Amino acid sequence: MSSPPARARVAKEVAEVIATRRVGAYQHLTLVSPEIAELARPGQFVALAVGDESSATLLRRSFSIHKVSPSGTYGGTVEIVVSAVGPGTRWIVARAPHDLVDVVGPLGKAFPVPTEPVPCVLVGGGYGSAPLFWLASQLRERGCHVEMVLGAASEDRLFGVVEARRSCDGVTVTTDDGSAGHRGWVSDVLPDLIDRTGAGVVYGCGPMGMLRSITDIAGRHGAVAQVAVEEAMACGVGVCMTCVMPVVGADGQTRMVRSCVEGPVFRGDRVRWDAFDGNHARVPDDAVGAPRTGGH
Amino acid sequence: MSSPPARARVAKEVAEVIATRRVGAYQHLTLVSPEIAELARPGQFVALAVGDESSATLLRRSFSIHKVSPSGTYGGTVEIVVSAVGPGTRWIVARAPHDLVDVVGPLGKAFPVPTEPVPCVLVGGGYGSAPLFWLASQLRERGCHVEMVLGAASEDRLFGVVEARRSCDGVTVTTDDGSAGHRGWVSDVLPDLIDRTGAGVVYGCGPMGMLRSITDIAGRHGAVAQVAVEEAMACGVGVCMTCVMPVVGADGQTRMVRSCVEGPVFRGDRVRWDAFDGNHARVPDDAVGAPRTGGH
Amino acid sequence: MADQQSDKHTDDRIDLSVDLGYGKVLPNPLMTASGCAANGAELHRFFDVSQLGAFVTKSVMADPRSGRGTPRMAETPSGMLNSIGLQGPGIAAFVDTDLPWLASVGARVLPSIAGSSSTEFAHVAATLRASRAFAAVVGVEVNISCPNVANRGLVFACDPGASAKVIALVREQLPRDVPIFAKLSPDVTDITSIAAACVKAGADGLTMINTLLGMVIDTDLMRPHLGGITGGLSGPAIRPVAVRAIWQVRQAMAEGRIPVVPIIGVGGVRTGRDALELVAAGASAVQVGTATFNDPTAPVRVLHELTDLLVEKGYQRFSDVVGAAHGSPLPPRPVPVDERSRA
Amino acid sequence: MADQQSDKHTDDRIDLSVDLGYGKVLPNPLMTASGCAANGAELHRFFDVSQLGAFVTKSVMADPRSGRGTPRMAETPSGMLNSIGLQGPGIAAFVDTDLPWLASVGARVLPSIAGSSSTEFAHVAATLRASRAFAAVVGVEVNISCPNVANRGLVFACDPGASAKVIALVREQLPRDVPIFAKLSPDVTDITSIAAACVKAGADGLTMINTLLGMVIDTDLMRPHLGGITGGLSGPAIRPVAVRAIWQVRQAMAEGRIPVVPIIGVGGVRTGRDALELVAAGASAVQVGTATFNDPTAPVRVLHELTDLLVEKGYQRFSDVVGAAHGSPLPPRPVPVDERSRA
Ligand SMILES: Cc1cc2nc3c(=O)[nH]c(=O)nc-3n(C[C@H](O)[C@H](O)[C@H](O)COP(=O)(O)OP(=O)(O)OC[C@H]3O[C@@H](n4cnc5c(N)ncnc54)[C@H](O)[C@@H]3O)c2cc1C
Ligand SMILES: Cc1cc2nc3c(=O)[nH]c(=O)nc-3n(C[C@H](O)[C@H](O)[C@H](O)COP(=O)(O)OP(=O)(O)OC[C@H]3O[C@@H](n4cnc5c(N)ncnc54)[C@H](O)[C@@H]3O)c2cc1C
Ligand SMILES: Cc1cc2nc3c(=O)[nH]c(=O)nc-3n(C[C@H](O)[C@H](O)[C@H](O)COP(=O)(O)O)c2cc1C
Ligand SMILES: Cc1cc2nc3c(=O)[nH]c(=O)nc-3n(C[C@H](O)[C@H](O)[C@H](O)COP(=O)(O)O)c2cc1C
Ligand code: FES
Ligand code: FES
Repeated sequence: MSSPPARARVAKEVAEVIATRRVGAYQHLTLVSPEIAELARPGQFVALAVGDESSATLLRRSFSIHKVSPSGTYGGTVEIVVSAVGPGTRWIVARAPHDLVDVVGPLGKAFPVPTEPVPCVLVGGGYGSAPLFWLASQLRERGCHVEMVLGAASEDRLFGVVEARRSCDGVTVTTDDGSAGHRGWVSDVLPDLIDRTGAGVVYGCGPMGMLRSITDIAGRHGAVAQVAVEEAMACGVGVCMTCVMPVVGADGQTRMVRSCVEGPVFRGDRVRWDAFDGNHARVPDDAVGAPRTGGH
Repeated sequence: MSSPPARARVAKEVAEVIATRRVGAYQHLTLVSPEIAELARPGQFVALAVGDESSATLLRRSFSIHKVSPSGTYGGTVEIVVSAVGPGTRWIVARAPHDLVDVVGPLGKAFPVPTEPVPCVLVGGGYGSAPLFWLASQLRERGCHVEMVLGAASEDRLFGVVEARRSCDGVTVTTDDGSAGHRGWVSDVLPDLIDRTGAGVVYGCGPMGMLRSITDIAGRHGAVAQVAVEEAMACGVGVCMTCVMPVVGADGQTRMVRSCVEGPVFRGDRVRWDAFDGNHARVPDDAVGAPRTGGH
Repeated sequence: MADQQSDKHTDDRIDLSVDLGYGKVLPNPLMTASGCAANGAELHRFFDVSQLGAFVTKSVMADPRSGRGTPRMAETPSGMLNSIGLQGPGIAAFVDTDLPWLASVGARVLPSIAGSSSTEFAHVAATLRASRAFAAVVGVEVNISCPNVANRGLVFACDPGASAKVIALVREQLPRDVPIFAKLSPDVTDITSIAAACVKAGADGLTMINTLLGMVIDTDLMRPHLGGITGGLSGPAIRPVAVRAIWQVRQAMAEGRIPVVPIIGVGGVRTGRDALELVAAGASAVQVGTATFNDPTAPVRVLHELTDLLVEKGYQRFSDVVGAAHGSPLPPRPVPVDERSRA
Repeated sequence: MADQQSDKHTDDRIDLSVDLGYGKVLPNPLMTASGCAANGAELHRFFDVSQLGAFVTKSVMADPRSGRGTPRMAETPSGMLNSIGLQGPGIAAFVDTDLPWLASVGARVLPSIAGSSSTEFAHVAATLRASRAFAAVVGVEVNISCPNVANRGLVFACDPGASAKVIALVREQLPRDVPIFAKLSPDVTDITSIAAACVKAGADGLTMINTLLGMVIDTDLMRPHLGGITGGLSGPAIRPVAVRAIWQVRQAMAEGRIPVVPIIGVGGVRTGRDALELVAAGASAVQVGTATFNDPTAPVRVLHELTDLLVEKGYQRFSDVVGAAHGSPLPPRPVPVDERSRA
């Protein structure tokens, strides 16, 4: 918050839904959103308003950008993959073709891409894989060897296995119940994969617990983890300070930083995983401006 | 409120919209609502919920029942005629066939029908004519001579001219701008009509100002006025006390009575028109329990 | 009466009973909210009002009252304003007609009483007690969120002294085994101090919350929308304020700052989940008000939704959920002397 | 600066200018709400922040603050709860970085300052005054709706004495021609008494309202949803409370109980019509807060909607609409002695 960030361009568009289809447990929506499609990079997200002007649901819902097509028959499109978990996402998955949705984006920082062609492993949990295929293509364009791990509770909660095979050099699938691929967690297969490919970077997107374990494993196996987090966000554009997480800065100091503008992608080893407990994050005692005893 | 009313049956149904069409400035909707269709009588109304569970619009919107068909291909139907004036009515007119709406009804008291076959004049202002055609048929079945006056600001705000010609013995149309029928107000043509037909009852439904002048004219020309009022209603079922109006009871005393259960049809000469000023109604000083100076 | 009925309308999957004190046990915690359900007959067309834990009637005063002019309501985002002005038939008509009718259909009744002075409250309570249908009364709600004429119309519930005086006088008029509930206003700087004053003056429980003072301007006419200028804000919009008020008072009880008494929660409940929020914050019973205008079956629907939710969560007794969000249980409720002597 | 800019971003159909006092004239009445717009750079990606009458920054305290743990927000019907805990960079970083940036893009700034003690407020005001970008400051908003450590964390704005002390100290630190606005909490029994105390202590205006204290229970986890347990309720849900508070204070001014000063309205504004409600109740300027989270262009959109609405209604001067719902105009505002002497 101290230094005004560089002015990255961002758009607000009323987008037409031109396609929506069920994919396993998820809904895959294609929105006509030319400006956002033009500006976005992998790892960024969009925020959709829920309901109309008279809706009791004021806050936007955030979704990773799965894919953009900067031009096409309808103008540029943006695709998202939505898991209906509550009223907001249920409203979004209920949109029919030609319905309009209000979209703001692209938001947040993209996945940093290595300057050298180092091997990379991409790990997606559930719909967390959505932004990774696009990232995989960009990495391979730069000459990186790219392997992907897709994990989920069960087969219907895997997203993009076919697309993964198309866009990566190797794909490993895990499910908790063994309904597809290896029975178990992504963390069971990740160590070997890093070692085998000599990966320099592990990219992760999925539940917090998974991101934490990816970070641990990457660290132990000599790779850098870049993880895209999900924090509850009221604004998505950096003005409300609700989406903060304790993250260590370049100066070694922990601050509560906004995951919507300084994230959602963070270097895994910078995140203070020790402060998390379920969906609650404490302010670590050594954080800048942390409450002092008897103080605020 | 003092004595519990007789327990008239009322239903709450989730009704499918099976037809919706534009009629001049209005939208005419047909709802599958078998229970309400079975119970309703002319002059009663239904109350529709607006939006879904997450809607910020909590209160129902009331509409006169235009017509019921107690049985049919789809089961009994209820028809209403809606003028889109605000967010609630805009939502309702935007419903497409097969959409569901939550309906409560039939509510309120029906138009009282004379036991003798006396001539009647029915006066409808704008969509206020909606409940009158059904009433006209019932009156004619009882041998009454029925004439109707339809008035509106302009031709597109008239409702049911063709239907009126079918269901009545005579029809007079007035518009403020002369775009159809006589240029002027219903009050211009009403006195002659009462005198000519020897009407014993004048039924009215429309804006408050019109109902007041119908009452005055009927009184001066020896007829009883039965008018259906529109007051802002929070519940429509008699539990909130928001829809009250000052009305003189059988005992000659004025009380603030609930127009949703003791109305919407009142004998015109019982309504304390002197207490109204636009959409505000004062409590007359002589009303039962009126605030005393220095008191409540 | 409450006792005879306490096995009816319960659920065999879970014990929903609620103890209001003095042996008044309700079969379940759901109630109507005063002024949002009239006096029973209207809602009885939609559901059997004896299915509710208790039926709370519209606040009644000594004499018949016309209430205020119209408009009396304005719709607001996820809520509404009302300014009814306590229209009602007066306590004589209430005990003659409304209460016997409620008794006749087997409802357990929590009459809500109001007054413009503490003596009016006392008179209303005394008349109520003398009613031939008094056996249907499981408790009395004292609506102290109404204007005190003696104090420039300041509502009683904004002042601990005025609140305590009303409660003490009402307490005197009613049999000791009829619990009285002080209904508090959220429009105060510190609701725990008002709660404490009421309990100390003899309130056997607290109902929270009444409406928030609000206002809507009609921007077409450029004047206040309501005939009464200001009005009471209710509905889901205010639920977070209700939850907070209940939480704070329950917390004060846990800390020993207020004697432990049951809290009846009210404010913005529309679903079983909403009711559970109030219960987890500390409410032993829940009233459904404005949501009834949206859905006349709301009070029973919420009861069924709440029951299903609790069963799904594996609870066996409703009483285990009361205040559960505080983590720690409350100190035991001391048994009043006269209750012990009756045992 | 304000004067130079007052002809920019106005509308040639209507005079939208707002006089905050001491020659600080804003080109229009629309503002951001503190804490709902950060310090400008983020929203400047969506619209030119100098188009607003003024930009209100996030409340800043003496030192950097981490704020509270998460979750920091909960969605509620037509609103939300937040418990940020005044996270911020501290006043030194603010005057070094944020204020100069706002000045550089031509914004008129109404910095919001906060403190845990009255001396902290004074220190923050003094540091602000010393800023090289102080010329961009058209006034200072004093957020007294924050906890007073000296008084068991009771918020200053709940106590007239504590409020007055903060205002008097801040007033001393700032040049006489920089108006200060006391931002009031609605969580009080009588907001007019706090308003009166602030104005008497030297506030040149009032901002109303801050959030209402509220709470949400997470019914899955059966514990308070927010890391900070309670939070501030904001959004359209609370608009009727804001309108009422503005109305009451304006009424008290009309009756001579509070000296006449401008009111900045805030609370639940989402559309131009909503803004007009606050203005008609008595607000000379309007802030848009939570609605910005729904629509990052909301502050300028509301400005355009309000302008169109006023033009449609035939108004030629915005100032004619202020308080219009009261019918009668306010008594003339006395010109302060030092203002007259400057003329
Ligand atoms: C950067 C980012 C990217 C995301 N990408 C995707 C995606 O690609 N696909 C997808 O299905 N979901 C994604 N999510 C999660 C999605 O935003 C939530 O599932 C959604 O907000 C839940 O809204 P709801 O109304 O259905 O649920 P509710 O639980 O009713 O929501 C209540 C409130 O909590 C917030 N909330 C609840 N769960 C989450 C969550 N997991 N993350 C953030 N806020 C939450 C909501 O925004 C809302 O404000 C992403 C979240 C973030 C922050
Ligand atoms: C007994 C009865 C019968 C009615 N019959 C019809 C009909 O057949 N066709 C038709 O088009 N309209 C009818 N109305 C009017 C209709 O209910 C209102 O136009 C509608 O409620 C406006 O809702 P809104 O959200 O569109 O407007 P808004 O003005 O935004 O409504 C705001 C609030 O004011 C109330 N309100 C506004 N105007 C009226 C009004 N005229 N009467 C009652 N409440 C109002 C609304 O219910 C809502 O609570 C009837 C009203 C009543 C009471
Ligand atoms: C139209 C209306 C009338 C009310 N009348 C009374 C009343 O007479 N006595 C009372 O104690 N509360 C009264 N209330 C307040 C409710 O009982 C309840 O405390 C409040 O509305 C909050 O609950 P809700 O959000 O579920 O409506 C009234 C509320 C409404 C909306
Ligand atoms: C996330 C958030 C943070 C806020 N931070 C502050 C703050 O730092 N200082 C302050 O005076 N008000 C703060 N507020 C209150 C707003 O400025 C405003 O008074 C309140 O939200 C009501 O307006 P609204 O309904 O338009 O949001 C904050 C509100 C929100 C929602
Ligand atoms: S979501 Fe508002 S600052 Fe990140
Ligand atoms: S609308 Fe509620 S009593 Fe008539």
